Amino acid sequence: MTELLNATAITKRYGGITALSRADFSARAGEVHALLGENGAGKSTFIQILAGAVRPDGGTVTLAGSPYRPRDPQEAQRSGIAPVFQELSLVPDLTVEENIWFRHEPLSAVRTVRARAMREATLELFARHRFPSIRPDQELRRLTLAERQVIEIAKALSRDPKVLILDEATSALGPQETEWLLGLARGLADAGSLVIYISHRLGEVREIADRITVFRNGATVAAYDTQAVDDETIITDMLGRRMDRLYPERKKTSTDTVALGLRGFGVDHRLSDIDLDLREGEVLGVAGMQGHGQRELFQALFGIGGSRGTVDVWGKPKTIRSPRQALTGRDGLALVPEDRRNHGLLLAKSVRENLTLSVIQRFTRFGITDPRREGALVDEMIATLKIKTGTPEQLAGTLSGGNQQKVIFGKMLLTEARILLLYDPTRGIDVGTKGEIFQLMRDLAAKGYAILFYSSDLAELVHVADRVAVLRNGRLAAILEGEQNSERQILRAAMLETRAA
Amino acid sequence: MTVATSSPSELAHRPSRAAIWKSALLDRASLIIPCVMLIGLLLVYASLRDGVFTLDELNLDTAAAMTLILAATGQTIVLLRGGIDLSIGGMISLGTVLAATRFGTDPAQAAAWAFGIVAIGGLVGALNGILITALRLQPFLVTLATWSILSGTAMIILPTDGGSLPSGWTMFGVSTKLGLSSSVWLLAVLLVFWIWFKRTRLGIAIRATGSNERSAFLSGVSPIGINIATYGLSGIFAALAALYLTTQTGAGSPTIGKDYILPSVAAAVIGGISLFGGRGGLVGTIIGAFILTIIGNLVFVLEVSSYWQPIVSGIILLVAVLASSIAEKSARRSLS
Amino acid sequence: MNIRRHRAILLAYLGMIILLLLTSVVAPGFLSATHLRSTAVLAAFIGIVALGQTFVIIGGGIDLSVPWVLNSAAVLMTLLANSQDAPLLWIVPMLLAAGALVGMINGLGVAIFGVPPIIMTLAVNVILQGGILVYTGGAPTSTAPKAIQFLAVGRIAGFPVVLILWIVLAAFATILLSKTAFGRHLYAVGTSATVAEFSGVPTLRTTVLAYTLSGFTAALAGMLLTGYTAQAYLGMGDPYLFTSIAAVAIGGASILGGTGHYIGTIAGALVLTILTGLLPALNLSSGALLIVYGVVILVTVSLASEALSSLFAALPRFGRQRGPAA
Amino acid sequence: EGKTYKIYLSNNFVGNDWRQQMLRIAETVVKKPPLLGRVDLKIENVETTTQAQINSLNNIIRTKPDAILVDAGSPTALNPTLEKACAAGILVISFDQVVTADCAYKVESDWNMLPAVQAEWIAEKIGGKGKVFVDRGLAGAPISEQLQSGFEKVLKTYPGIEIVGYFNGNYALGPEQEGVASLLAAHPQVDAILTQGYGSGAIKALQDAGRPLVPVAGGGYNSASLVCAQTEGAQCILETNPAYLSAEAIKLAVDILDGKEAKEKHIFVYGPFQSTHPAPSKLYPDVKMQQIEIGKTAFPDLAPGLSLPISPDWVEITPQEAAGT
Ligand SMILES: Nc1ncnc2c1ncn2[C@@H]1O[C@H](COP(=O)(O)OP(=O)(O)OP(=O)(O)O)[C@@H](O)[C@H]1O
Ligand SMILES: Nc1ncnc2c1ncn2[C@@H]1O[C@H](COP(=O)(O)OP(=O)(O)OP(=O)(O)O)[C@@H](O)[C@H]1O
Ligand SMILES: [Mg+2]
Ligand SMILES: [Mg+2]
Repeated sequence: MTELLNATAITKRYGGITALSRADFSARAGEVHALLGENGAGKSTFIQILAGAVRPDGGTVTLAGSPYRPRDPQEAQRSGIAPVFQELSLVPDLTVEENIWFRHEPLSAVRTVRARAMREATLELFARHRFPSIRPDQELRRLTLAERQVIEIAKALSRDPKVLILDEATSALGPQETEWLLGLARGLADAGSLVIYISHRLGEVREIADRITVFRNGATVAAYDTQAVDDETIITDMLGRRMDRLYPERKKTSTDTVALGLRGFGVDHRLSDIDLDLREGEVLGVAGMQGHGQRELFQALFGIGGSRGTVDVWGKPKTIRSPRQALTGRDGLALVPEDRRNHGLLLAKSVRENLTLSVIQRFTRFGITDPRREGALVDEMIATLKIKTGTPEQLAGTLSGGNQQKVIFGKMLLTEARILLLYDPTRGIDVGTKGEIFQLMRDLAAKGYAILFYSSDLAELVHVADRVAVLRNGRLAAILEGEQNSERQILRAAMLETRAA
Repeated sequence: MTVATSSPSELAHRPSRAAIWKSALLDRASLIIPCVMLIGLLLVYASLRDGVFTLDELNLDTAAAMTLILAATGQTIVLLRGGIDLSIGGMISLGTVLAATRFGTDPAQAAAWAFGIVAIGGLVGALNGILITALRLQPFLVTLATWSILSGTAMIILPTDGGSLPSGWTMFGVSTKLGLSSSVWLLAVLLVFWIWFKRTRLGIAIRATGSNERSAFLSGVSPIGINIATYGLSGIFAALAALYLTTQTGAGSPTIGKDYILPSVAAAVIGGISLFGGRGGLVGTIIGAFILTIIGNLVFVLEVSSYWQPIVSGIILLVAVLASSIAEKSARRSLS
Repeated sequence: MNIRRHRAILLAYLGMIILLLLTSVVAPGFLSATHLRSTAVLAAFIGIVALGQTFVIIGGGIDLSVPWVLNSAAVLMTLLANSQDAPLLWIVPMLLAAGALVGMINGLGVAIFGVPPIIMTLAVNVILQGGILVYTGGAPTSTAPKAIQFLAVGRIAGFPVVLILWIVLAAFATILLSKTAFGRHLYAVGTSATVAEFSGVPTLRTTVLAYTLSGFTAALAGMLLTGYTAQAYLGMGDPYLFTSIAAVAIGGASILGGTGHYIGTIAGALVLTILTGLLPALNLSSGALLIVYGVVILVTVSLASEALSSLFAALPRFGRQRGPAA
Repeated sequence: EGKTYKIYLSNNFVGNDWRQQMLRIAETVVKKPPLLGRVDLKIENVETTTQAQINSLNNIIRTKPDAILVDAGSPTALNPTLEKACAAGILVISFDQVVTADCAYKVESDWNMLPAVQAEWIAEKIGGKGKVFVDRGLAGAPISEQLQSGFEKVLKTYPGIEIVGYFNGNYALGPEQEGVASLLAAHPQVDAILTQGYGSGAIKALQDAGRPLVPVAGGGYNSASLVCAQTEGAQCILETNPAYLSAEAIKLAVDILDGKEAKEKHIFVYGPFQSTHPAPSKLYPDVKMQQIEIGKTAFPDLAPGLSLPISPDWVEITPQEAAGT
């Protein structure tokens, strides 16, 4: 079988930062080809080059034997390459269907969009690929991140691509949707397309990929058949070092002190009657199918949107109507939000400004900020989380996806709040750092922090959380502990009634 | 609906009908609210003056608002793109002086120049678009500069108000068909244009680029192309506004254009268009322009003493916008 | 100093220097100490109005009420003081507070009720204009008190008093923007109000404070300007609307918020003042003047544009091998 | 007859002292004989835009008043609207900034005579030779054009006089002062300054730059007169555009409505010049020129923005009434 896509010695620099240095990549039609590498390795940059969004400084690409040098994304689309971008390429003010068919809408004789045809095409596309049902006529801004992710996939598929690129397309998806996407990718490959698959979830990669290419520091370090290689080798190639274990040892560190007590907590019709105690020293997992109230729980606890019921924080009743009321130093609550680009990061501001935005008073004396103290905090956090940034002054928006997530995590840690609301904190983070973050969570718990932890990856909940609270239709369906805390049990509790309903 | 075994469950549980309605209303709040505002103003106005709900009133008010509406149409397109166009001030002035000095008495010559003026508007706008993209300058600065350059050109052609237009030309606004003045018909044409335009690929791309520039680019929108089209259209509508204006004034003026810069933005913003791009449409802008015009009528029939006139019009504007902002805010809160 | 962050500001100054050199070619007298001094004094008035405008724009808003806050303060000051110096002791603080209050009302309308800044401040501007006409009956007022005239045109050891005032204010603004929590919050709110809110930034207070400051500086500028012309007159604030916004924009700020600095605005104020000073010396017709004005603005700000400065950045790499396109 | 007429005054701009005084005089004069009880006066101000004035005039026309007086934002742009008013049988009188519509009466100052007399006075004062600055007024404004070309026409007849610089005074003190200051920096030598605004701004600019005072032409405002009277060595000629043009327009309207035929459709109102050094004009031998003098033409106790003279000869308006204090 001949190679469909062949890239050699691709180089891309951003000022002083080298994103890619002579990276090679080759893939065949009809395969799922995984592209792996730690955060900032250059995967997304490579994808953007293929997508025509970025022009390389050097190197050559051939597509089906002929030179391929897209001048802009449009040209890439015409060549049959459809990317699902890590940062998504959706427009908040267009509807779902307008987003999917953007730039290739069905046109009438007077060159206007045929709404009926577009609706039919959307439903047909959804049905053909068994998409989760999402109303095609809503504005995209009303969708959750997971829903947006799905629409981005639909958008790519709408072009019937020869090459489908999935850049961390599963990072915001729950187990079921992930399963669906893997099936979909497999199906496309079997039908003769090339699927380039980027993910930090090795399990998925193993399940689906035929071959794997690994990038490190912008260069290709390895390429192999999935069958012929074990996880340890892949991880070592990615990180450039060995990693002992992903999940930390779980020691019971929780005390009897209730850090966060909820009674009759609810958010309009989406969440109700939640009674829950989060203890000091505990990592309490939250699970559930997408859209069953997890994000409402986290946001409402942080003072976003209204809520009802009582909230006790460290034994005292507390009203939280805004993030400002939540973030009250060591006694407060801090959140890693779901939507990092719209809620978590000032993309146009530096890493430093982002990290310290919530804690300016920590380095302010007599009303004047002290750059040295700020610098110390920032440097420490960059080192702790291994944030890959040229300097602390690099704009957050130019960091790799995983490193953006690390900045948000660091920003939350700096608040010193001892109740942490972690909504999918490891989304898009590479295995190496993931392990470190889990370790950090356990260490913090041991220090008396209380952590509420949602993850779209059930394995993380099972291995890191002490207990897991499962939500179903906005209600608490079960609290699983010990033996009960397994992926199977979580899924059972989360879905049992959904089927019936 | 087909439920296949490998299809994931629905991402979210189904919203109720009421919730769907509510979100549909909310999506249109920025249009509904100015509508309510306008209706409220009209009711107050009608209680103070006879014959408000007649064709005559419609004809008069449309003529009064039409130049602003045309200017604001271009501005709307630019605002949807997330930009701003101050140069319409210069283009309107230039358009009126060209018309007043070049039309002559020969209808053919006048028609040729009318097309010429529209073409100049498009070219100047396209130039704005090119400068903004190529120099990566803020639209505010580029169009501030071209506003000045166009005004200067207008002033060289005609140093002060004057010139003349063919007598048939100034009859345009007065002539009626089926009881409706040609201004009303023009408005109808404009609405038809908009219904068409907003559903073209270009119309969608302009809105999308204003909503999220990066996403639009990744989806295949050409940055320079979109700017040329956006500002070009704005220039064309400024030229049309100039031509319409001359039917009302029968003369050229090298300074008259600046009167439409801020009001064109205000009309659009009242009509629900965000300066940050992406949201709103021409219908809102037209309503905004009528609101501004009706406020003038209202202050007239209120017969307030002359010094109080600006205060009263300011307060009416503020109260109307405040009421709508509060309504929209509480609607949003009740939803999420 | 971080070159990348401040490139726009540096280039605004570069533009200013180029303009000064150009000026000296056209009219050598322009580089005389006397004229530089009077240019700086005129720039000070724009600079002070644009100070508040800078804060508002960085925070993602815009203040169109500047003209009549300025004019009201000027008219009320001369009316109440009646050419006497003594009453200024209470009049000046009172009017500054009143200006700040108007700004605060703007800010509250924008931040609490979500009124678009353009409409809020436009309406307040019109209401103030009417209010002043009603209150004074449109009556012309007395000459400015001597003390105010001293502030505006007086000199201490040959150095204009108003410049000292400007320098103090500029230092204050710079510290506020660069060195305080308020400054950080303002940039955050201007970049993304949602992210700022999620980060615990007091978005409401921050926005209101920016507008308050703008009301304050507009009132201050109004009184100083009265000292300069020795009397208040209706319409004296009008030229300061677009000028203040343009100064901020030329100084490198985006009018959509989140970027910019007062240091840049200072250059913007100087560019505009030098330009309006230079143009009459060219002896052009009114029309030609407007054309030259537009072209010079375009050329000057182009210097500050990223496009040209990235060309700069690429210069040392010209020798190397180019990408696949080459 | 004694009938009361409904008269609208449409004014496009309220933002300067002159317009304010004009409006106050209109309001005052209808409360005094001979107009007492004859006029139901309604004033409609609009904010500067021509469009707003057109809209406002349309509203006025719909109420079918007896007469419309208009201080216009544009000499031509209101014509179609005003012609509509005439056609509806409404008497239209434009004053101050007049319109070109044929059917409208016009009441204004003589903008040919005013600049000519000032330029002649200046030229004679500097002995027919020297360098002068000329104010271009407000870019695009019709009166600015007339004043500028009026200055130039007379100055051209003196071969020794050279116009070395133009500035835009915008009829406001600040811009006048700034404009002259800039020109002074560029020109080491200047012998006279012709402004369209106050003149006092030019004097202040000369003083600030440490230059000797030169003859200055300006407008007849109390402040200008005061500066000329109180400044040692000042040489001024101030023209008058009387703010009581509104009163003249009202009186004309009542007279015409009463059935008195107006002698002409285009009526000029003349006010006296004021000067520190009055001199007869050869071009217009009939003009009156008053000596600038504290208490006669300049009043330290009155508002600086007051336009002089205050009253027409057929009615007595006090300075307090004119100043609104
Ligand atoms: N516009 C830019 N300016 C500066 N640096 C950039 C820019 N875009 C990317 N980079 C840098 O290039 C490097 C590679 O980024 P890239 O996004 O390709 O990583 P990645 O492999 O996709 O990582 P992740 O797994 O975290 O998504 C990073 O160090 C990033 O900071
Ligand atoms: N599906 C949803 N359910 C509940 N709240 C949502 C949903 N989608 C968005 N939101 C909330 O609505 C608010 C507005 O979101 P949106 O993304 O429209 O922001 P925006 O201000 O328009 O951003 P931008 O200016 O970048 O377009 C945010 O606070 C967001 O959290
Ligand atoms: Mg990536
Ligand atoms: Mg938006």
